[in-house]
Amino acid sequence: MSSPTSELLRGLAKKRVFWPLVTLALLLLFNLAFNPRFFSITIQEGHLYGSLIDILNRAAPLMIIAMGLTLVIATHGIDISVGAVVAISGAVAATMIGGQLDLSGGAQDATRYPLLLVIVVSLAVAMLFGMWNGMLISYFGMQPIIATLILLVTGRGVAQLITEGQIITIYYTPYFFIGNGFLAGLPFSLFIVAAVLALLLLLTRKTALGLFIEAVGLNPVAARFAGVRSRAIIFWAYAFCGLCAGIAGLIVSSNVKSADGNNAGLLFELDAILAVVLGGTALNGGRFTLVGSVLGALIIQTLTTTIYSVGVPPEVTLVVKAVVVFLVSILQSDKVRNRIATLGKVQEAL
Amino acid sequence: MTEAVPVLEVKGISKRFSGVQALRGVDFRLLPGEVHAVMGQNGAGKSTLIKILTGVHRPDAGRILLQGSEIKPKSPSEARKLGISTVYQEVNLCPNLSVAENICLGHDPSEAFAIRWKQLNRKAEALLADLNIHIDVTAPLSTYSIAVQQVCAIARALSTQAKILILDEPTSSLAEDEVKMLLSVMRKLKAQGMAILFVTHFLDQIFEISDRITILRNGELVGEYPVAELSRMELVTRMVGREIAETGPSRAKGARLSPAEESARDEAYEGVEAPFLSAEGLGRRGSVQDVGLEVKRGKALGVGGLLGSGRTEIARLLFGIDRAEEGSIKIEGKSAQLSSPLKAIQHGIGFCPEDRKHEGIVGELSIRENMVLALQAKRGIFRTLSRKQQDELAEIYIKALGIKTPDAEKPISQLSGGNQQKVLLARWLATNPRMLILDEPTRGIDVAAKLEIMEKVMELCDKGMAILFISSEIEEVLCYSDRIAVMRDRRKVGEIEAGEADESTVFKIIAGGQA
Amino acid sequence: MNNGNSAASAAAFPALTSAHSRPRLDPRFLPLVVTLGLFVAMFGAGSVAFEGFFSLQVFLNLFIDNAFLLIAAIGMTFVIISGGIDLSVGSVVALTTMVLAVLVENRGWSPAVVIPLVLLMGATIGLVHGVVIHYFEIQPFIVTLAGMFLARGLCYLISIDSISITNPFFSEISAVQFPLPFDTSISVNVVIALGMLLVAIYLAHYTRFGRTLYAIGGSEQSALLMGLPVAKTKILTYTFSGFCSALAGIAFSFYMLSGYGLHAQGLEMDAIAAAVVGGTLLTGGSGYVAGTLVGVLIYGTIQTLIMFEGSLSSWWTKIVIGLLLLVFCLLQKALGRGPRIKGPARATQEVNGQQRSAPAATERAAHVGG
Amino acid sequence: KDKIVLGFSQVGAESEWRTANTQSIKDAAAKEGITLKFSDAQQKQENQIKAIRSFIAQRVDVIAFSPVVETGWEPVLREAKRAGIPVVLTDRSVSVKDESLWVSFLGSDFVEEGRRAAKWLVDYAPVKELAAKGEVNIVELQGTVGSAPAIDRKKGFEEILKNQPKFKIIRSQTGDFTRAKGKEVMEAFLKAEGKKINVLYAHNDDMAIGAIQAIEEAGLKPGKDIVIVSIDAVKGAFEAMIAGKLNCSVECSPLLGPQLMSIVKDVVAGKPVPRRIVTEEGVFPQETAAKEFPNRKY
Ligand SMILES: Nc1ncnc2c1ncn2[C@@H]1O[C@H](COP(=O)(O)OP(=O)(O)OP(=O)(O)O)[C@@H](O)[C@H]1O
Ligand SMILES: Nc1ncnc2c1ncn2[C@@H]1O[C@H](COP(=O)(O)OP(=O)(O)OP(=O)(O)O)[C@@H](O)[C@H]1O
Ligand SMILES: [Mg+2]
Ligand SMILES: [Mg+2]
Repeated sequence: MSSPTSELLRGLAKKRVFWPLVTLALLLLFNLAFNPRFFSITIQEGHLYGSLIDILNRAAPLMIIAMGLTLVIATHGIDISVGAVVAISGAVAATMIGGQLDLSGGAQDATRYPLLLVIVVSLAVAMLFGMWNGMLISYFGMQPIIATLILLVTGRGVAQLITEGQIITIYYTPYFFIGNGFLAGLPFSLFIVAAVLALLLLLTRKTALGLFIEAVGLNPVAARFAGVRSRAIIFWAYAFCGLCAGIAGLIVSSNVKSADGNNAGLLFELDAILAVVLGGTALNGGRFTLVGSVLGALIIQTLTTTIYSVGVPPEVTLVVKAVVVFLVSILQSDKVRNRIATLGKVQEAL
Repeated sequence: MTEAVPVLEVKGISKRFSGVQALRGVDFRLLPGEVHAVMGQNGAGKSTLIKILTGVHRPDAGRILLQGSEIKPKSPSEARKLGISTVYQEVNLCPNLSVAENICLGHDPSEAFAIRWKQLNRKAEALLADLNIHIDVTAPLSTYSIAVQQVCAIARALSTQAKILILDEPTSSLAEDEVKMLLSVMRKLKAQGMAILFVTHFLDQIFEISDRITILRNGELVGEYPVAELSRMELVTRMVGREIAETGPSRAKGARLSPAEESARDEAYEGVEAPFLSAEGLGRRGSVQDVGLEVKRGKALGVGGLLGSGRTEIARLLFGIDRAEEGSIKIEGKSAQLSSPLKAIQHGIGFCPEDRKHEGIVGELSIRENMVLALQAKRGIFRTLSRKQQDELAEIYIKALGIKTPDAEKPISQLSGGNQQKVLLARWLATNPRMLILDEPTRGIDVAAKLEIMEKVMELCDKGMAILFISSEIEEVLCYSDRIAVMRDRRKVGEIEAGEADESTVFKIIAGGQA
Repeated sequence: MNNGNSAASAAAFPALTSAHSRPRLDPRFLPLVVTLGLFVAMFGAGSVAFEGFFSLQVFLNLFIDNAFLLIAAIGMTFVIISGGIDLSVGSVVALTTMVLAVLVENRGWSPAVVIPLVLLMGATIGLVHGVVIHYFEIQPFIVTLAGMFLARGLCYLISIDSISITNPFFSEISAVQFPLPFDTSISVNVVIALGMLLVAIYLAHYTRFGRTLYAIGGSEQSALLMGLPVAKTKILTYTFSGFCSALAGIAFSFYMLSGYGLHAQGLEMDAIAAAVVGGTLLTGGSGYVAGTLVGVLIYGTIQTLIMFEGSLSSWWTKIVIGLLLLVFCLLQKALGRGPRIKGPARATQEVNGQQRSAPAATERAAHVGG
Repeated sequence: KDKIVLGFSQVGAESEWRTANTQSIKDAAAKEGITLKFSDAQQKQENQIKAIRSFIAQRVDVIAFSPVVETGWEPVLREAKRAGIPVVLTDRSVSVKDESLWVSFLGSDFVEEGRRAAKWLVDYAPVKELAAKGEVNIVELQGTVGSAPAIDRKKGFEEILKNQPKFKIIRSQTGDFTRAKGKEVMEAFLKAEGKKINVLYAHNDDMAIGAIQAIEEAGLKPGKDIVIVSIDAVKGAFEAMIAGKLNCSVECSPLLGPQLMSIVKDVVAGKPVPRRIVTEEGVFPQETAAKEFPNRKY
């Protein structure tokens, strides 16, 4: 006998994004138990303010990168250079804006180039680096991990070259809107995330792109034999991933109002890959879920924020993180789920 | 008739996959020293039965008895230790390992402490030699064609001292010669008392070698019969559940169409002088040399030849997978650059490759997605087929080709082998091609389905499609082609009208007789 | 037709033997040879460009300075060949140094007890990884990433400070130098690493375990259906990698005489890079342990070149490392593939007396890149 | 006589401070006519060891380096000694049993920096007032877990506060020495502790600058509602102080170049050099910032 709710639950459980959602909910509930104020959202200076908003805002760069990386991973590739590209795009933007502190006290609210140009150029540079990866991988047949490792190393150098090893502080207020601004009470960066997500969903679910990416990721030979232009698809996946990293770079640099060639986006690649995998996309390529990756990024950020706000001592942080990652992945393992499902069935039968 | 004690006995086995009852209460027994054929249409449950016997799947119900005592194999390695040696339907070997390793790895005494490579290689060579294959066994398996790989899989199964040998469609890619060799090996083993479970869709082979036949239909047992008591007709009828003709009408003049229809067809293309595709002096280093072909609208050109004679390579050149280094290709009289499969598709060519698993299906994608892939690629990314169109397409072809599946969203890897092949055919039919290259299209397809498929193809051919038909079965080539190009040593050595030829004519050309 | 065929196969035999007797390079070793050649070229270039570069000691320093990397990379190579990955390598090295330091220094345990203990610890960590990866079917990336966090975290739990190892056994071992001709020498670590290399080559190429490893990397599904012990082998592989990490950690302790939670950061990436540069495919199923040695040497040479250069700023250092790696990989690709396209070294076999070539294989190999 | 060859192994370029340090050494070497072999270790001790070994192979006259950590130098320094190459330490010392392995150590004292920050804080008038009324709640942004400056700056700070019962460190978390992390952690602190926080102690200026942004976004006034003290005294900190958002920065000078070169020349010339040279460092409260700013080089 099955009630409509359990039927509904079972239907939901089949969806890829179900388990990441459950995980996220559990993490949030845990927080609530620890800190009743966690969910409180107040209005401050005309916008929403609270831990949840922090999480969303802070996770924005990661969500965007995770989406780009999802496409790459779906083609059975990997891109570990995203962190370096984040640094590069931030560095380009900061140098283009330029500016210096006015000794009279106030900041010089000016930019050397129009903001739009700054954004377009930084994104174009980021995308170029993505295309560079794509070219090495799809046309020169290099292994993705090596090709992007080269950029991981070189890219940091390039970013530091641009900033000359300094942290470039940005004083131009309009630029801050990208990472700090609020629109309709919500962080502006969330609208960027939404836009990227909508664009990608449209591209991959309403056109054949999604099908082609999955086919290339699962069986490139068969895909080519069926007329799919595997190389072009792989190339553009990396290019797009670079673009996403570029967007994230702008958000990050705008958020901290400075560009740091060495530290911006450090280890982002690990977090982003983790986000994609927690979201339910396999590293072996093929089936992918963008919404899942976004949820994965949220899970990671929630975990980080939780660690800070619960007051875990820094020495223990990594152990906590390890345990949570471990538990989450066990929860998401098909094996365990099937076990749970059969248990459920037995109970229902009783 | 004295009944020996069965070595292997299966009682009331049932197995359900999501949405499909693959087996329902099936009984089966295997006597020592017999060759026991399991017959059934695509998706009847043969492979599932085998996978249960060898521990790949766990049955939902039922018991397996090995020499009277119950066993519950949990993995193929366990089954192997129990003395059950298996060749699975798709070639399930490791492409990156050498042929010798694929044959001997895991059970050879020469590996005990440190692998003695020389000994291992020699053993593999000897096993292959028994099957009349002489190749460099130190080369990776992937360098060989699917047929050779199949022989390797057989050699692997033979290399263990097993009580029971299970062969799931071992001959689907093999040419007559290798088949003969295999059958003689089977006879030898049988004489030594080994029990053999044999699955194939070739009726000739069944009647040549097997002692008894178990027939499955839709996962249920139809019955077990001594082979002598069953005529071919009866066998097919029991398998399919209705009467059908065993071989379709040949393409030979007058056999399919009435003379009037035939002349009407020929007239329709009279005005167009150029053949759909013509190739001249095609060649590529390490591949075929100096091949000239003409594939005409509304005609089927067969390609005959022995294993490795270069048939597949022609197909690859014509489909833009490999680029020809010499020679030229003309499509409808205009010279064409076929630099990629996509180009070929845009010219209206379709290609069913012989290596279904690696070159054909995208295993984890659904049936629908596999079907629309080529059409969608042809249309490009942005002229997307709506979900509704896709569903309709899938539905049409599932029905038209009789694909056995609960719905179109099932991953194609979960279909039975024959049904996968049908999906691939549907993929190409959906692109509405003007020329179709079929490389061993009937591989692993049951008699009834073969008829249906070829009937469908011939129908399209009559409507003006050009066909290039490659098959290891000369008989089939003769039957379904208008003209036949004969290959030997990677060269075309002759071309004949199918209607005027029989098998011996073809073999004569292969053997180096007149062109 | 039978006639034609048996004639052909009769002809095949002499052809086969003649192919064997010809001293021709096995095409599968070509990439390895190319890689080795490029290493020699690179070292040669350094010798021409920098004074003092061309010396035996500089060459030996490559081994001395990278012994622990080599050991870790060997374990990584095994894991990659099986189609997996192990991100915990660096942190297990750190944890090993930490545990060693604490037990030997603060607790005063004997190295004779502690060394086997940490090896066991490393192997156990690997074992747990393997079991979780196999039985829960969780992606290796995630499991070993969690392991990476955990091992690093445990380091900090033990102590966030670095701990000097002053135990006489350790300082003596680290001081031992095996003299070689021309007034040069190597350290104990080099001997350990090379010993491990030999063991690994034996394991990979002369044992059932090793070959099963390759089989799993080629196709896990097929390996399972071939009746190979997939579960056992996979778990053993991660155990082996954990063991190698612990051994690398011990070598690290000899190298530095200290235990520290921030040791060996990012070593896993270096190990992966060394394996991949040495010709191992990240998709699994193909690669050589010996190649990993060359990969490590190349990595070391690139670093040495930059140190001898001695005028690069920090960022140019990164850029140049990346570019050298890039040039190397491109050359490796171009040279390693070139002859195969042209024909002579192409995989050619005899099937019933007829020559065949390998488009299918090239197809697959070409895809590996993407 | 030939030019002196100095092999210098730098930790990396992980911060502005480090970049200034590198620049100072490069400039000084060029000025003094010393050939500098510079090698960047990208924050890895093993790379520094490799670099030192390659310096030995290149037979440089003097080796100098800024150790990543104190421990783990014994074996390679022994090799240097055997090769007869004197070693000078900059920025941070090493712990080795055999003290003859290095000749001189030039650099700042991280523990002392922590102490100075605490001392300034305890004496700062508004904080004194607070302490008189009740407790002073401090949040701490630590550097990278396990790194020497993080450990020592924490140690020095706590050492002084031990005797000050009114001062409580209520939260301490790592901000990895970066602005982004500093901001993120501070955000979380503000959500969890709200207005309770009186003082922020950051192990470097960058984290403080990040945290300032978080404080502003929370609607509080950095420098007034929350007193902020940090370490390094880089340019950015002065900017913040001039804007009244940072209260004090304790100097940790990276400009070691000139001093290092003179030591190197002395060592080569065989003159005796002091074992320990502490760099001159100041404490810069907000009030002095505007005056000092034009003098800052980094
Ligand atoms: N792993 C699986 N998951 C779901 N369904 C499966 C799976 N394996 C087989 N099936 C289904 O079980 C049925 C029986 O398949 P099976 O492979 O046994 O057929 P078969 O008799 O071997 O056919 P063929 O002659 O085409 O090889 C088919 O409908 C198939 O789709
Ligand atoms: N030793 C080999 N090296 C490279 N490729 C090989 C080798 N053996 C077979 N192949 C490939 O396998 C496929 C089949 O070969 P080919 O086209 O020569 O044979 P065929 O006439 O189609 O015969 P069949 O398909 O029955 O084997 C081709 O793609 C061929 O290149
Ligand atoms: Mg089957
Ligand atoms: Mg073929």
